[in-house]
Amino acid sequence: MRSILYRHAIREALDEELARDDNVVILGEEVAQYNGAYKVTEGLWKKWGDKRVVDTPISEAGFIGMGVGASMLGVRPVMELMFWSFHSVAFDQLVNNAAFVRYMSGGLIHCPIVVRGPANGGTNVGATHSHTPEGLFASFPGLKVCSPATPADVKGLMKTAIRDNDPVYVMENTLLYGTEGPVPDPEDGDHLVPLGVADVKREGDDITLIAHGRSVLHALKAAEILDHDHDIDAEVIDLRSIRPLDEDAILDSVAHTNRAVVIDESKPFCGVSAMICTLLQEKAFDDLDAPILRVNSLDAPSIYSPGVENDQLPNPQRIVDKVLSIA
Amino acid sequence: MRSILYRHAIREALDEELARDDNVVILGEEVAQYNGAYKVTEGLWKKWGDKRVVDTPISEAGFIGMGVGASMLGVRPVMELMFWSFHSVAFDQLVNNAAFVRYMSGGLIHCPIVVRGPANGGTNVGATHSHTPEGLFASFPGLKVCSPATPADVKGLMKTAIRDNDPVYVMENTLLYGTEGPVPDPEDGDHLVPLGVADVKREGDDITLIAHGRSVLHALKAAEILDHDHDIDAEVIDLRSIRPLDEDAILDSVAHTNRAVVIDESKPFCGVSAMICTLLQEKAFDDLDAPILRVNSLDAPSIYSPGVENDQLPNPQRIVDKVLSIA
Amino acid sequence: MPAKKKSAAKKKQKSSPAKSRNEADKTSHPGGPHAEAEINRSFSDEQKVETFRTMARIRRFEQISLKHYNAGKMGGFLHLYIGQESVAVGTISLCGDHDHIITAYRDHGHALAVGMGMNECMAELFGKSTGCSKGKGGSMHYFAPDKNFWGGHGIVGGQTPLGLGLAYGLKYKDLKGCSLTFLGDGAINQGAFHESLNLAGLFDLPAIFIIENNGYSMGTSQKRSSVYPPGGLAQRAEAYGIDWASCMGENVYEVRAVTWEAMRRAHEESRPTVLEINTYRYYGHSVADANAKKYRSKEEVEKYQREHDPVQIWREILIAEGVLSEEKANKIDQEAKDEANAAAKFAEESPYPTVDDIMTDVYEEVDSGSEAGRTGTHFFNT
Amino acid sequence: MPAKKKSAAKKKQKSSPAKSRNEADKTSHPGGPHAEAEINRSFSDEQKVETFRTMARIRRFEQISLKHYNAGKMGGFLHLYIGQESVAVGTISLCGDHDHIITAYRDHGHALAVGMGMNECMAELFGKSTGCSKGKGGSMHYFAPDKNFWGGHGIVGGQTPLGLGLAYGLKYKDLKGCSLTFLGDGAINQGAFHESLNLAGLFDLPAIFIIENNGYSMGTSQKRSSVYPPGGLAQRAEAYGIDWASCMGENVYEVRAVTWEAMRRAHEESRPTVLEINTYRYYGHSVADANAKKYRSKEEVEKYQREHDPVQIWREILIAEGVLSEEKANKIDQEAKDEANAAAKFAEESPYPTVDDIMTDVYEEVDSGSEAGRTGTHFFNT
Ligand SMILES: Cc1ncc(C[n+]2csc(CCOP(=O)(O)OP(=O)(O)O)c2C)c(N)n1
Ligand SMILES: Cc1ncc(C[n+]2csc(CCOP(=O)(O)OP(=O)(O)O)c2C)c(N)n1
Ligand SMILES: [Mg+2]
Ligand SMILES: [Mg+2]
Repeated sequence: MRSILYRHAIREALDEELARDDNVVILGEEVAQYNGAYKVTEGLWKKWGDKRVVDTPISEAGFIGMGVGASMLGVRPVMELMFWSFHSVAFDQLVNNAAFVRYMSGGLIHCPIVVRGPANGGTNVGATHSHTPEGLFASFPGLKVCSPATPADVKGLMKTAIRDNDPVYVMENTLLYGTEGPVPDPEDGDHLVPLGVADVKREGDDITLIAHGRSVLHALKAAEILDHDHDIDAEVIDLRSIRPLDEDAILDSVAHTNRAVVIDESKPFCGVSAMICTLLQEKAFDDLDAPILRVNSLDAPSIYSPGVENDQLPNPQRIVDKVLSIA
Repeated sequence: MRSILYRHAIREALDEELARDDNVVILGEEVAQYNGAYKVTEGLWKKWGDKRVVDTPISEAGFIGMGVGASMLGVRPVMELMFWSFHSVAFDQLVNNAAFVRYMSGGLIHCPIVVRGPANGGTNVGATHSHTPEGLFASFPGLKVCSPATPADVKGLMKTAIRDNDPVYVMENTLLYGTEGPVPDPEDGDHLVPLGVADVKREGDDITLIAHGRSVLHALKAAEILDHDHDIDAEVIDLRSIRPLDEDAILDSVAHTNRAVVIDESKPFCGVSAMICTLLQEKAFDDLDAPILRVNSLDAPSIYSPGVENDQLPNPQRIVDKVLSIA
Repeated sequence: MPAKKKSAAKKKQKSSPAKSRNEADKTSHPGGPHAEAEINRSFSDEQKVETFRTMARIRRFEQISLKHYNAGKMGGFLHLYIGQESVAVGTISLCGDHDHIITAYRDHGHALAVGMGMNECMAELFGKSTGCSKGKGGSMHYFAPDKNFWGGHGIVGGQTPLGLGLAYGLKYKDLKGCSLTFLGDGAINQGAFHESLNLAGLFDLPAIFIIENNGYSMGTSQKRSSVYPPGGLAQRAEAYGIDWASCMGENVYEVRAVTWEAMRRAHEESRPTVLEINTYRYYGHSVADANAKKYRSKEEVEKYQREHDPVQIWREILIAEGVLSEEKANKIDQEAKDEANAAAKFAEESPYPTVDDIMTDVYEEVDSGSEAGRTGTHFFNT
Repeated sequence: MPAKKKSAAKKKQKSSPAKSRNEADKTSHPGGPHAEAEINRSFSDEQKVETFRTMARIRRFEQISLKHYNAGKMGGFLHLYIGQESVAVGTISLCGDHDHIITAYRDHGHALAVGMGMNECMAELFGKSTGCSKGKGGSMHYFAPDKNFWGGHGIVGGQTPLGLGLAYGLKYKDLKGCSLTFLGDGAINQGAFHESLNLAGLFDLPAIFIIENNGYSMGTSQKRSSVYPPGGLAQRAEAYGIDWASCMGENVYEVRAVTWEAMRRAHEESRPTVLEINTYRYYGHSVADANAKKYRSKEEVEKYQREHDPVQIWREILIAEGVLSEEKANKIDQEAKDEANAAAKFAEESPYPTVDDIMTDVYEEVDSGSEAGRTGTHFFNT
């Protein structure tokens, strides 16, 4: 299979969906003429023109709300947040209007909007620019959230998100944009990854590592070290979607391994990792031979310093240490 | 001890702090001339005048940010959000500026702001007006959050919050404003309740019910039913503060009862309840004789209908049922 | 709905200064000078009477709601539209197939003006499953997308980007229409509104923002919440190179004439407008507004009711024009009252949603049982 | 800092149209007409030279930062202030004890202008514990509250309510001062800014909002991001009854004269002002701006540098005035360069924060070991 970059996998997804459905429109800051702050939309404006790929001013509340309104009329906006961190200035539109309009209208209205962009730390941009809000948004019923780790997954999930009739928030990662991986050729048919299906990225018998986004790569690396240095055979589950969540995949794995560590770049108070622990202790209580442990970012605002930011984030060594403490 | 209303306990706290410190100023929509949408600030404008009690336009981002800025200069603003639900339009100021300015300045600046207002469902005001964001804010390091259930606690915590040098978000409850309870007489000295100290509202041996805010009242009611009808002796822990969190109180109780149910009006995905379960399974793994179960609001946007909204929320019967399933 | 006619374009149209009823009486047409506007000359007698009927129906609907609210039949808030009827009815009377409406929580008037039924509206207030939103939205959240009505929104100013998006959608789909986005005089100080104005001006969107200036946001008079240019709240539009106008809202002709200029601009030039329509609410901010009688004087309210009541003014105009008779007007009013009472009965007798109903209408994909709706866990009830 | 003198009040002062260097040369004073403004007549020779020194230091600081950024010594973003030096330096040269400054992420110029040292600033870029924010904030988050400098803020527009709050705090504490809140031409379309303007006007706050219009927000030219009145971006202030002015930013005298009017209004009348100061950035939006050469032509950049370079203009003015000599200017520049290089060395040799340091400076009460900081669990590391 051909191998392409994560960023190009997204672009390919957008390009294919622009071609498939006239209602799809890309909007965001610098997505058109500038080709995207992270070059995700490179070439799309040139190819699709002013109508389909649209630059916006720095008015996230205004343009995301505009997208929600347009989506109610059947337009299918795919909105880029240059960073998901900028959700904070558009929060009302994201959590009240997009999430609730269907419910409050008794199902009369649907809101097929996609909001996408990077959500991660690790690039030394400090606390305001390093939010990882996947758990935050997943806590609002009405929203769907996914956080793909590989080029194939991001392409397949992006296309699914665009076709979904509910609001879907896709959390990418600037540190993944440049990573490469196999992605099916478009000529072999539409590559779609369903929301709500986790992926076993590595099979193993001794412990389950549960992760999403870039943490999946750390988990895989940790699994290698555990195998090589400690003879521990870890299974790595990539959640891919946060909501809907593939509970079965998690429970099945832990039923087999009886131990789990959750890796989640978010801060430890609440967040996805807390949700997974809660689920497991409730639904797999008797399967568990040890407490589920977590590897999160250290519980402080994200530090700038390139000298230590990596120590604040999950990394393979922290995962290995955590596993060894319960395995 | 004299008994006063929850709303009056808050007013008394504000009044006393206005008297104690010239830097304390109350700001918010309708807090002055109108006496507060929920009459919490009744009489304060008349008593303290235009400088100390200030009406603002409907510009939550603007005036909360203004409060943050003023607090950096040493003013101690106590800002009312008419509903905490309106956090969504001020989110950036609440989670970036208030929470992070101290960190990003390497500790040079502090931000002694209090934001207060009601955060609850149960009053048939629908999805946009029924947010319970205590877990959401507690997930941001830099913030402190409390959610008092009784008149004495709300008075004591409010006064502590105002004196605290970090941002403190106090979540009240419109359904508690009219509840009455004993509150120490001001003549007997300052009544302060520290942040980070939970309160055992009922002692018991068989199971621990962990709650905050109005859910504490449901838990107490459920404990009575359990005692009376099922001979189960439940301990009720009122968290009071969400962050800082009194982990010891929770762990001590569960070490004794070996079982717990968490009651939290927030939605079940993430939220405070998931955090408590996560803590317990990690730190009290061997103490637990059964999974920790949760009673949350049903996982949909908050419904309007007065006919069924109460069924969406935690209530004593739902707690009893949950307890019986594991006790 | 009237056939659309083009009227002469005026770039920055400021309506003539407020006229009280007495002044209006002095002009030649009993409906005042705006009655002669082209859009009003093509306003058929039948349509005029229907307009009166809608206003009477709103008034009666609100009165009957109030009665039942006070009897404890509803929860939450009830924001009455009484006093403002001519604004929703006058503006919406101009709407064609591709004109769309969105407003805030004070939405009953707009709902009835777009043609929603009293039964579904009243049942929504009672929180019944027969309500327009199945009892899920309540008073603040009426919707009727089939009638181009997109809510009913509770967060002040939060609907303004949505209204902008409706205009965006129309333009995107190459439809000749516009969006009418209603907001209050207090709502203009929300950031989202400002962002929407810049976007509307920048993208040349057919978006009309109608500030219903009823003088107060809750207990705060307009002067205590906003600073604004000499021309009033709508003049803020100049900051975004957007056309604007302001007018008195008590006379349907005036509301229509001024709004039509904006609609024409939207339809023909795909350009936005900000309108300020001055009006007044007779009751408190919501029925729960305990201070309704404190922040403004009884005299102020009564003077307005006496001199500016929109239902009465329209009634008198139509009678003076010979389009309506006293008897016919009374009959329409009686019918409106009967209809509202019947709606209350309907609402009362309708069932509440069930507990299971709480969990539907969250995800379209789940409700429709699509493949996407069946994959993974969408809900986390424990 | 200059002694404050009252200058004549002009209500709505619009600066004379942009003058290029050549035009300015034609006026009698070598510094152009604004050199004759009262506030500039009381500007001592020594202060003028110091102003030049600060501008030269900013330029050199930025150049040396760029070099080390490109050498991989820093992380994240680096938004250079080169080209805009006269704006921060000119405005801040007017500040007294109770005047406070806050800006966005392009903050190095303001930081040096308020008197922060190159060492702490450079070390912050390197992420070292000797940085002004101990390496926690980085390039976008410089702070020096002891110098009335409140950041350095990364979220576009997010600092504007904080600046408003500084003005609120000054007024609350009865101090005769003002806040200078800097923002970009792209930032004016954030809702929080609009809310801040209404509040500033309504509450009569001594808040000055300075739009540094450098023509672009990232790759978007000003015309593609904003619609605005004929008078320019600052004229949006009229929507809030706020005074405004706009001017060219290349000449320190002009910047000072126009800003001083606003400061006087703030100090004497406790009224806000919006200023638009036209300027230009020579480099990309940040150093990571790969397209810096695509959205504007090389000619555009070079023409500006040739005709409007603020450091060069000020240098020539001071030489023409006889306040500075070529030699002295060169020496100052060389010193600035040496200082910046020394700062880079200092930064390079300084230690990074430790992993433990990550957890400090979150809660004041925890850091200070107060009772409140010891009660309950503040952090949840697992
Ligand atoms: C963001 C937000 N802040 C505050 C409120 C509470 N609130 C509801 S209506 C209202 C007053 C709005 O006044 P105005 O815009 O003039 O509309 P009117 O009620 O007069 O129709 C307020 C403060 C809210 N719903 N949303
Ligand atoms: C709310 C928000 N949206 C987007 C960004 C990303 N961003 C950072 S700077 C910038 C451009 C700002 O331009 P301008 O305000 O003109 O300031 P300048 O960079 O020219 O100084 C953008 C889009 C951000 N930091 N915050
Ligand atoms: Mg109003
Ligand atoms: Mg700019």
